[in-house]
Amino acid sequence: MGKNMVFKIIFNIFLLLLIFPLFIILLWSFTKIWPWPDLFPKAFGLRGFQYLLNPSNNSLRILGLSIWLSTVVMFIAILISIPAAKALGLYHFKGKGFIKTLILAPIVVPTVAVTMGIHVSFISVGLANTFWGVVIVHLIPCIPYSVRILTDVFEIMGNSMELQARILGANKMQTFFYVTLPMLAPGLITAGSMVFIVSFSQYFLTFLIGGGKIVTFSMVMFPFIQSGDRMMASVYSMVFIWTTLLILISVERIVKSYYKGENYFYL
Amino acid sequence: MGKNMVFKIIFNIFLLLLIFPLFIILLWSFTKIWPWPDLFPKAFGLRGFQYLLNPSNNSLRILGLSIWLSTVVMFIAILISIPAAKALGLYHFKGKGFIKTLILAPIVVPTVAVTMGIHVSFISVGLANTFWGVVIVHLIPCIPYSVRILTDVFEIMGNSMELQARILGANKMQTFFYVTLPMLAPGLITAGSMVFIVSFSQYFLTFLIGGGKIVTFSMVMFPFIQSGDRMMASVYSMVFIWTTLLILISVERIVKSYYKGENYFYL
Amino acid sequence: MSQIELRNICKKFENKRILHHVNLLVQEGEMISLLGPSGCGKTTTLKIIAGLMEPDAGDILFNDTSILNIPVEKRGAIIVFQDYLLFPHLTVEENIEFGLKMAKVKKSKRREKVREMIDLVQLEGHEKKYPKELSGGQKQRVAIARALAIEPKVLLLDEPFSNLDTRLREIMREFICDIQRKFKITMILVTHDKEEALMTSSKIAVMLDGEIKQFGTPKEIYERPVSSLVADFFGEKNYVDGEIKEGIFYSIMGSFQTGLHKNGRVRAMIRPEEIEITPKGNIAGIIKNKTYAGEKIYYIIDCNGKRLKCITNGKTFYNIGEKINVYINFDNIVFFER
Amino acid sequence: MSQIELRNICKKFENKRILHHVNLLVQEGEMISLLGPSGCGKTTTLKIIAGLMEPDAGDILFNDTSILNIPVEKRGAIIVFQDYLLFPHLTVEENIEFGLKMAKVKKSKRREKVREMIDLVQLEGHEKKYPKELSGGQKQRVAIARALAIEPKVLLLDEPFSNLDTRLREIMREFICDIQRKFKITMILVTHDKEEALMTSSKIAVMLDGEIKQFGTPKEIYERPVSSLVADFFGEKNYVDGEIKEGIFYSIMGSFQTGLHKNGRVRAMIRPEEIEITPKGNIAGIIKNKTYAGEKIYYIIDCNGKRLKCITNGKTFYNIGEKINVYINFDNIVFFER
Amino acid sequence: TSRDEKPTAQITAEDWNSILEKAKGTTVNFYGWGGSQKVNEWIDNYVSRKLKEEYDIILNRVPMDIDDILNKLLGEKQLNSKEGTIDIVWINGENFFTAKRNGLLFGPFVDDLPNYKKYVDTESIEIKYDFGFPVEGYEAPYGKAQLVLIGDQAQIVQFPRNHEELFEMVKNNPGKFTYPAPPDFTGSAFVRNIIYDIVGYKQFMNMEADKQKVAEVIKPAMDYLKKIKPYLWQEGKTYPATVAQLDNMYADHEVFMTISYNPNHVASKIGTGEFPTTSQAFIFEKGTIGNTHFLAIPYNATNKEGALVAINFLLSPKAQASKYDPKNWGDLPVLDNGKFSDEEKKLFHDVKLGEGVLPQDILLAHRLPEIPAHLIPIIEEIWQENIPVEGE
Ligand SMILES: Nc1ncnc2c1ncn2[C@@H]1O[C@H](COP(=O)(O)OP(=O)(O)OP(=O)(O)O)[C@@H](O)[C@H]1O
Ligand SMILES: Nc1ncnc2c1ncn2[C@@H]1O[C@H](COP(=O)(O)OP(=O)(O)OP(=O)(O)O)[C@@H](O)[C@H]1O
Ligand SMILES: [Mg+2]
Ligand SMILES: [Mg+2]
Repeated sequence: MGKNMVFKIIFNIFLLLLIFPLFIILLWSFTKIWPWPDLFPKAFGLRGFQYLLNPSNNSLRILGLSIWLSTVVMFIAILISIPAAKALGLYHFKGKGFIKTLILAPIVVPTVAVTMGIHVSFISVGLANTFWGVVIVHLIPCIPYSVRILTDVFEIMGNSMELQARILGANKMQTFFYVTLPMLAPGLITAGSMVFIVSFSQYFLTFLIGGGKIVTFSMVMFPFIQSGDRMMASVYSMVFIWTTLLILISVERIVKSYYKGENYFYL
Repeated sequence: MGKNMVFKIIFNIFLLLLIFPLFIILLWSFTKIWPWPDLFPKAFGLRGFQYLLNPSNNSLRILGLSIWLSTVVMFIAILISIPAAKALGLYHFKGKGFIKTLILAPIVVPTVAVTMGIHVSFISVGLANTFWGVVIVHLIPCIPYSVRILTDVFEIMGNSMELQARILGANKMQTFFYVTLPMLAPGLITAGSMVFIVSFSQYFLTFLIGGGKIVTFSMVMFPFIQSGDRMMASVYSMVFIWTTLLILISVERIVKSYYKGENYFYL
Repeated sequence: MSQIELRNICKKFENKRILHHVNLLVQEGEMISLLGPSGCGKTTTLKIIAGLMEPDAGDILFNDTSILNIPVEKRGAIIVFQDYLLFPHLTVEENIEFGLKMAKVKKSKRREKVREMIDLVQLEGHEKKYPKELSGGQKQRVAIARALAIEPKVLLLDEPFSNLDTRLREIMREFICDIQRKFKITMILVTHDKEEALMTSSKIAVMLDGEIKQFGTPKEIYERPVSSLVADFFGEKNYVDGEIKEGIFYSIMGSFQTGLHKNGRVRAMIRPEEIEITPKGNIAGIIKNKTYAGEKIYYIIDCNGKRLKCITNGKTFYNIGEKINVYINFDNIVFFER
Repeated sequence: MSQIELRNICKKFENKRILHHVNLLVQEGEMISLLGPSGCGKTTTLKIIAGLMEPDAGDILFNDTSILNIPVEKRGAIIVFQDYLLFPHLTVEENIEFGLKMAKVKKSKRREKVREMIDLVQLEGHEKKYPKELSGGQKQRVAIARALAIEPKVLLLDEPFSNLDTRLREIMREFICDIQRKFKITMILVTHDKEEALMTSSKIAVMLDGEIKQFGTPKEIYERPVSSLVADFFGEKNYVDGEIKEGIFYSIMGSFQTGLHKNGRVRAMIRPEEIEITPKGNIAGIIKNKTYAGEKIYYIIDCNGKRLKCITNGKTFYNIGEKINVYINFDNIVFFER
Repeated sequence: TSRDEKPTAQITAEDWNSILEKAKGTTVNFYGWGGSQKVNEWIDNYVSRKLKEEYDIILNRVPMDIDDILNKLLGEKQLNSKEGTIDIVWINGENFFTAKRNGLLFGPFVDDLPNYKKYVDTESIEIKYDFGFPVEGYEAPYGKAQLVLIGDQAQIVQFPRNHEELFEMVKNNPGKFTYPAPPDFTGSAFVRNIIYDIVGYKQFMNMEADKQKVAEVIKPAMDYLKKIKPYLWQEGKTYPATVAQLDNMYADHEVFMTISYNPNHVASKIGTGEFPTTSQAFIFEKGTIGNTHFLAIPYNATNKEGALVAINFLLSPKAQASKYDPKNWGDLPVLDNGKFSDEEKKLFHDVKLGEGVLPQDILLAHRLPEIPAHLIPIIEEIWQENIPVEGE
């Protein structure tokens, strides 16, 4: 029991470390004055939320668009990643380790360096300044995350269950939907969450390809953070974080409820 | 066999998509003039590499420091993540899904918003402008990645093997080193790689906490990218990418060779 | 070298009770078998003893000391699981070596022991393979070798021979019994092979529905089962309902003199091998079915409308439809009250 | 409703040959058993038939048509694996329903079939459980039910009863045989239980070292094994080396008249159950060891320095050290040339 | 050379009315920094509304940093894409120079704007040059900024009038002052201002980019900064990385002074409640650095007419006065006072100066020109070498 207590304490400290910053941000989003050594703000205000909710600057509409955009990116990224991850996870071929690393390159390649070329090509195929252009460009830094994570899952999971399904008469599609997908569930949630976050936070790529036609929430948030207006930065961060968390939690819930039981993997 | 061909073709296209941008960057790093519709550069030059290799601007020393810093961050992040991921992956408790999502918050919380407070606290405990200060601040956006990835691995893997080890007389330490760690290997490589990349690419946090005292490669690279000097940007990106890839490949190799067989998980 | 005692162990899964006041006392160095139908709670019992699960109630004592709070690795009770649980990242050799390595045995000694175990489980040539490259029986043998290598005080075997062929199974069984005797290991064997249980163990516990229904020597269990459920555990039986009055058993098949002195409605349990087909038999019957099984032949005989299963040695043959006589010695028959 | 033919199937793993020119012809609707020591290649053979592995050489024909290029799901050959491979994310019910769902059977029909299967494998009350909540035997039953639910043309069973208790095992066995006969399923059963093989199958294939050494009816295999290795497969035997001269077998145990007319150095195979302990016996011996096994008793008898294993029914007892006579009918003895 | 490439000469030929006509019902995309709530609100509310009412133009503000805008335009230029999304871009300094040199801008256009000709002092150095770069009609002035120091009157009795007084004050109040480390824009400007205060500014105006030469000239200033270092916040071991951070430290009372390149900053911060109401802007006797920010039209703007109309509106006394109002933004006007009618003068006169803000005339009287852009990185480098940050 003593062991359990230690675990609980550590766990709660951990939790606190996670929640504390969010709490501070929440506090700041209402704070007018908070002199240095004071433990609590001296004066509160609603300037930030008033601005956010003011229809003239479209913040909420932009938020909606961003959620939609990142959700689309999430789905497409997952769709592309599953076959790629499966090939990497299950088949053996020379240079596999190298390719598994290379796949991370798009995260590393400082987006700017690549976008030099990308922007030009997007203009030439008419994707610049369009929703789908932004979706495609978001996929670049997102896919490495989902591919790598799902590769791991495939590696550990193997394909014995898929084979079993085939034996029982399932064709490829059925195998995919009834076996592969549900068994991937935990990996899908993680990969999907990360893709959503990476896409939702994309700032530069959206600027470049969206060209101001596609404006996302991080684009309106970032300047406030940079300018050091703590109240505004906090209000936007708050909305940003909670939106993301809410969406990720719904993703988790939906996937879990769709595939019922959790942790059915191990003994 | 026809199926195999299709697979091979898709695979090679995929590979090309990964390698092509790297190749373009390589080309740019030697390119003086490359007028738009031309397929190849018109004039080459070595200005970029001359600058990079010029000892007076310390680029290589900085590169070394960056690698060291990110490696340290990688190890610490992994060390912290394993127990956290284990708790999340194996134990059942209320609100687990929520916490698994919450753990991603530090990626979402725009680092800047948090750093508002962090910088001041770091200064007051004397961590600002120090190596360890930078390491600690890098851990913030890195740990969510490693925790989530390892959580998945733990979830799928279960703890039956650990229990088996305990039954055979292994104490906790032994179980960890002889069973948990090697079985985590694929997840460790992915998590480690991502942490390394995220840390290696950190720009703003390093700038803020390093205070110019701790200068990393991304800090010297970024201005070139921003200023649009494509040759310099490409040279630095090149070095950046290849360093990362080399290190990740070594990580992969080392882990794999240490834990021998690959893909021993499935039937 | 440990006495094991289970006291009133209870265990529920999701409010379905699995173990219900299980009591069991295994003496130091004794080897007992735990028998029971699939799903009755055998594995659960072993897991609780080894410390992989906590009981909801009750206590476990090793040498009269409660071990509930002792961590798994200190209990010294080794389980060989039904599903092996070999370390997938270690070779056969390394799997077998594992326990020794954990106990910090010297390398040269470890090597020697591993060699020895590999010889005993007949896995020469497979030392460097990973578990996924082994056949079912090979995996099972590695699991056994891994457990035996550390010479445990308490050994819990969960159907350890289920995937081995007859020959190997006999070899392994003998080998384990040898070791058990030599090192005075306290051992609990879960098996579905009644012969295995009867032959190897000094006592047998029959578990049904999470309770231990009978615990006794093989002879006791075989010859004096406390209920037909327990008896069924040792092969299919014939049950004939009837009534005993003054020592005579009246039934559909006729009336027979017994050695009993009680009265009342009873059910006679007649083992298939207790029915002898012989011209001298006291009951007439017709062969209804016949199954060849090598050294023996199974017959189904209709006696007055009651179908009896009967096992004979493979030396004499009767054809389906043939009229025969059977002899049953009712002196040895077990009667259960109804 | 398929004839299966294996033609010269070869398979290597990492340059170690596992299957070596395996030939096998299973008639439509026939049920055969595949026997062999652990690690001989039984599972590999089944996997190749089902299409989970490609053979290195050779061909597989269903109804005289090569199926090597037919994908797994079109072959209609269902395997029940040694390690079950239940879908971890589906409940018992859903696992059993899986094949039907894939075949797009109507929901109401599926329901009905699942109910029926669950009843047959006796898993009522466990329908909603996930595989990890099942005991070993329960998992095995789900695997069997899942395979049978789709009424396959070809059924490959890899030790399907290994984790079931005797009673269940008999029930399941009978049940499978019924279905097999009813739907004329072509079936290959891998088992380690010789009785199971002898009783259920119309033919038995004995596989050793990746080769099929003998393929024949149970009676043929049991009574006329082609080698002692094959014979060993049906329990431990006594082997007595000697020489036959003009019909008389000379050995350490004495000389005996046989029905044979050949000469030469031979090895006599004497089954333990062919040795009868009887005062009328023609060989003198001393009881050396005795093991109780319920309905039978195992003795080890020393006859002139040759130790013989002997099985008797459990009705008469002899003590260790007792001098007895044994009778062996050498007319029925199998001799192998040496 | 950009002059030769002047893309659309025909627009200039049209008369203003037809431009107005063409602009009707169109949308103008205004790209620029979006980090200030007040600025955003002023554009979204006042400018937007007025343009709609008076010209039937919809203004769409897009918050985008100038670096990103330039990258975007460079990419489009490479393809010579004619269909840009930006109609107006908020720009100045080196970015303007880059844009102009790469032919990213449309122009010259300022002479087409009636309000430019009517109200702007076209000969003023601040209008003709932008950080030393000739404007040549490729950008129209938008507003003026000037470096000011901001102090808390509750804590400072007498604001320092030059660098020596600053030193005295800081020495007497150790730890209560600091400045953002260059290359932070404001921090860098503060260092330049100290240099001006110590060695004067004229010599820099046409100095070449020779590090040794510059180092020699500014040595006294560097010595001063070294001297003051131990009395700074955290004993000068570390500096705030951005001016935003310094502002926040000031707001939190950790320091008693902050710096801003926007003379009205103090008022808006008091307005939002972040700064104490006792805050007051002040400048040195010798003056402080000022610059002008501009509006330009990208070469590929699809609604150049709308852009011209919008820019013209922004150059109207009405708009400039509204912008000058600290309640709205508080940015210094770019129009020439001498060209106003009385009515127009009144517009500015009626603007109630924000709390703590210096009046426009005082500022204009103490305004020093910016150093040529190419010298700035050199000075920043020298600062970094001389005033080391301490750490491990
Ligand atoms: N995690 C669980 N959740 C719910 N029920 C469980 C769980 N684990 C086991 N059970 C149930 O507990 C009962 C006993 O399981 P146990 O594994 O002990 O059986 P067993 O006697 O070993 O059977 P077998 O001979 O088939 O291996 C079974 O009915 C099983 O379904
Ligand atoms: N992936 C593999 N790599 C190398 N060897 C393998 C691999 N899979 C199986 N083998 C070997 O092939 C042989 C045959 O295996 P198989 O599983 O067919 O045996 P089996 O007859 O089913 O045995 P059992 O009765 O023990 O299940 C074994 O010796 C095994 O070690
Ligand atoms: Mg069990
Ligand atoms: Mg097998």
